[in-house]
Amino acid sequence: MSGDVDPKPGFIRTYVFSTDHKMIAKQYLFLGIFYLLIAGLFAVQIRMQLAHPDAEAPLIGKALWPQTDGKMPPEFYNMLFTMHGSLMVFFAITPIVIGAFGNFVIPLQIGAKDMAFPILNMLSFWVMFIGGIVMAASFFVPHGAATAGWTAYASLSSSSEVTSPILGHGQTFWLLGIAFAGTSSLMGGINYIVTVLNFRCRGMKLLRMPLTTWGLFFTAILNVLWVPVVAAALFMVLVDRLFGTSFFMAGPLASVEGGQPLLYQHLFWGFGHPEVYILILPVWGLVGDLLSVFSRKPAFGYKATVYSMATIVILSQIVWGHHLFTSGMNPLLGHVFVFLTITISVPTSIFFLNWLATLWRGAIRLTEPMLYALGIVFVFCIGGLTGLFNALQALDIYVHDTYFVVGHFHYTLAASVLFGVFAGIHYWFPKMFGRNMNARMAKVHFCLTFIFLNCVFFSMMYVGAGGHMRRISDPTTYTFLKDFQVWNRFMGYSTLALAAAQLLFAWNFFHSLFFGKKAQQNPWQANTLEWSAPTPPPHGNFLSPPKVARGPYEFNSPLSGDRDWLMQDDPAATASDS
Amino acid sequence: MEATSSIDPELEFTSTGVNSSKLGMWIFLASEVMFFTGLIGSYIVLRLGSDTWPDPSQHLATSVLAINTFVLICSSLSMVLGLQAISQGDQKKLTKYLLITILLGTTFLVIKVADYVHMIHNNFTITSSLFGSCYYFLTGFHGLHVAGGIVTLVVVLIMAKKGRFSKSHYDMVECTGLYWHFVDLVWIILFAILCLV
Amino acid sequence: MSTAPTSSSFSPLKVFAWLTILTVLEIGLTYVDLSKPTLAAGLILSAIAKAILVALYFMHMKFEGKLIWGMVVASIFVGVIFLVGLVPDIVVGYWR
Amino acid sequence: MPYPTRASADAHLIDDLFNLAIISTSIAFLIVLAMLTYFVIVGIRRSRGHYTHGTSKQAYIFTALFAIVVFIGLDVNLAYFDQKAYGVVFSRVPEPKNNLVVQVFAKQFEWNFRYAGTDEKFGTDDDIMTVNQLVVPTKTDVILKMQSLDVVHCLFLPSLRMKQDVLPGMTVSLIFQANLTTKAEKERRNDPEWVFEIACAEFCGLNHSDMKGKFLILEKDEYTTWEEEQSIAAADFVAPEVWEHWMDGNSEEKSE
Repeated sequence: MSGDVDPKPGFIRTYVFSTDHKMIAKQYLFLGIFYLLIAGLFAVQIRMQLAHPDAEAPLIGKALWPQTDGKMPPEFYNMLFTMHGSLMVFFAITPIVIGAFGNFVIPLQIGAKDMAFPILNMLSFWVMFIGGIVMAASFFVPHGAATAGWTAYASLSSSSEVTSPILGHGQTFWLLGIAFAGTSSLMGGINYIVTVLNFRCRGMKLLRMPLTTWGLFFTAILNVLWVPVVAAALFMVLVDRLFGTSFFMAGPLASVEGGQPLLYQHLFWGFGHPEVYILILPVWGLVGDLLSVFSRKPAFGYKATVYSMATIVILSQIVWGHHLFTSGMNPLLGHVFVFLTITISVPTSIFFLNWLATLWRGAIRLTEPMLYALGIVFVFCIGGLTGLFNALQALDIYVHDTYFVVGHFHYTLAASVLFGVFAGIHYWFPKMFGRNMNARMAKVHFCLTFIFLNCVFFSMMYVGAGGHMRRISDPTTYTFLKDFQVWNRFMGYSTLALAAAQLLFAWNFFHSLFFGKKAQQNPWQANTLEWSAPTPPPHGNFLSPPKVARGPYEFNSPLSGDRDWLMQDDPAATASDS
Repeated sequence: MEATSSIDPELEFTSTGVNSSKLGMWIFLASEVMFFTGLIGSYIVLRLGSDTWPDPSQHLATSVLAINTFVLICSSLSMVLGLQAISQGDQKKLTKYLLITILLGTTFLVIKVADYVHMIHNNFTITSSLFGSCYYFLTGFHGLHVAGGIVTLVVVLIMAKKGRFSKSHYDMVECTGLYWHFVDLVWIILFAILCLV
Repeated sequence: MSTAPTSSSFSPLKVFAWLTILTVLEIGLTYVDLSKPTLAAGLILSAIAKAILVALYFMHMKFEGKLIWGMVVASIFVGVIFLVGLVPDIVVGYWR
Repeated sequence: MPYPTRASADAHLIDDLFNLAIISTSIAFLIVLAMLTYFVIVGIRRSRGHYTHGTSKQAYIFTALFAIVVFIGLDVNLAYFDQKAYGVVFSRVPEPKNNLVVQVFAKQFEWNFRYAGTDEKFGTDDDIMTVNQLVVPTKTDVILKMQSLDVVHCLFLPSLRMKQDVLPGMTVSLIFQANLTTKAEKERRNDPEWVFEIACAEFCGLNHSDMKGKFLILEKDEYTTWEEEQSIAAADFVAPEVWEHWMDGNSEEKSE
């Protein structure tokens, strides 16, 4: 069933239109890193604008904006935070965490030769690539890229003659770009679910799969279910913009009465909340995996973690209302969503319990992936707990649309998932590219990123508690925000330092691609199947189809003799235990 | 998750026994269910929420739409007969039924486009009212899905002509059939909720 | 390796006949001057009946294993729950 | 914590809730941090990990207990105080005699306010219209009836810890009672330019960050004098065409 392999595939078939899941993973990785770089630069510009709102931008200011003699005009700032959010969520994190890790890891960890539908897999990358091109093109369209926020709320995004004149074609390009990214996620989701369900090798029962594969499997389910809903909402906005229909147009602006902007907010956040769990689920799986590998100890409560992930997949689809507490939603509905949202902290606390219990009495090896994994546990604890503030109706009405919310989701998204990206890249780099990354440089990069990350995002929450609104380009004009300007400047310089620290990772990554030390087959001495495949794995992944005899985390098991790890498909030990 | 199947027992635990392409198509149909939940759901909710909703029979030619529904149900029938034919290995009958399905599908589209032109002619357009927006948007998207189905059916017809399908290997026909029946099912719901009530 | 549906003995023509009858019934219903809600209820009922007919027989749902059933029922359930969540705000509308 | 000054009697409930949430989550965070660092420090020296799957009975009991304690201690506790605070701050019932209705029109990049003036009726020519300035008396229930002309805005009153999205096509209302006058705050801070402020919290387009306004809180008698002065001046003042879009809508009866 896997792709037919002609004897000597040429350059095009191996590198460009390859149907090999490992090559597609690398393509997703490089696309994701490219957009991570761009959206990261936008973040630096945003923070520097907030640090010095009325200062002239150094060097390029005069050239870019002669009419405001170097000062950043508001529409550029609006474009910055819109594209920072949209590119990060749909074109940086999704390709790396779900595209690259998912494509590379799922077939290898379940012992399959390739994905269920290789051609669909290749198409899913190229549809994401086209989406990326459309988003990049939207910068060069007259009036520039979209400026309605990554949430593109209804009446602002859906009416083209609204008085802020800058809503030119950029918003339409944005809608098309996101539609492409959504289709790509949908195609990828179908592929992942069928591969996990039908292509596991002999003996690989569902409850013997590593936690990373579980995370990616649940992500695929949420993707398949909820991406079409936001596609429907975005098509309605597109039709409102282009053909003048009135789904979300109300009040004086609507030519025909009947539309409701609140419907867009419900449709968007109906997808929005599962989307943020789509991005974090693979990282949860990765953390469970890494903590067990580098504590040389089986993952504590494997089944409890899997069932908690399943509970969160179900719960995440019924709590979208906590994004709408201030939006004119029925307050009774608000009470219901408060109680539904706080139940999510039960499965999350079980994650933390299992992570800490895995570390308990373990032989900790502080390798780079382990450092990042511990970093994730730290930042996600802050991120998860501050989520509680936003779940409370009365408190959320105060902190909604302030930097407190921005700080919260940057802790869960920009910190935890970013560390997940670094952990995944460091952990699978030897297997993906056959070379090792420089360990010392990675540890320095971890420490710097960890420090500056916390500087920026914690002060975001501090400033947000003081009522500092988000998405405003010039906070100094508000008297009640005047004394937060010193914090904004502090955040500006910490972001500069954070960006500088990423050069270390970029250098480490691209240098080791060609000049890293040759990697052995199992550098981290882990048990999962991808480490029993040769490095770098050939087209069919495994020389002979593996036969799994035990769970993925049999470290220090009595059967493994003097070595403290026992490969999943190691026939040596007779007793096929759990 | 255990499905009784004829796969060798060792793989018993590690595959659901359901044919992969059929499983993939059903997952795609689950996402289509969510897509049409988004669309038709919004229509239902908007309609119940707005107090001035025109009576559809004023604007729509219900008889033409009824014929259209009948055409689509016939195409579903011919698809099923084609599928039963190939499951007994009869390739010639499969190509015949596939041809009928494609012809019926195109007549459905032709009737729909003619209906659109007629209605726009007596100015019931997409911007004339929220009902107009919903009607054209929903039936338009459904029409796109039917067009996509016809393109796939043509591909399947070409493969059937080349004899690529046999008694034991006809996944592609089965999946296209599933998709076609789903599109027919959506039209059945749309016809009742959008056009008649 | 397609698993032929084991007992797929249903006659497509019978199902087709039922579908046509129900469609004709629906159209007939519109000519009877019922109040709007009862007309809507009748139409929705017949639409659901037809949909179940198509799904069970034409799409072989009747002969599928638990996995496919579970998926379809789950996605319909998720969709319905989401729409029910919309009702208090868009249909009833607290402020409107 | 850097909360803005409180201008209403029950805004402190929100701040107390914020502090309670900070304390309880910090405790939880410190416990996790302590366990994390302890296990890592002790774990580095160990050479062989302990072989346990955590599937023993005590493990499951401990997990269930841990989850219940976290849920009760953290969530139910916070949700209880939250719903209590919501019941007081955001579901205030205006007393019939002692209330003031102010109509608010959010337009792209400015707030328009309309007061009924001395004759307590809107639409008469003694109505007062101000732009980007909300003037309210203290110790009276103020009902803001808000609509938007174009896109979704959000009236943010940081000093009252209140925020309400203003949507086109419907009239949302916000009910509060201020108890601290701007003059008293000025003296306390002895900074003459100090003023309470209004902001737009929902991104609404190009000049979203300039869509701010002043929130002037006067004593009751000062307010009545201000009202009379303005009403006389309003006679020859032409109402901006914005207000012709104001739809009275059926929301009048609903929230009375």
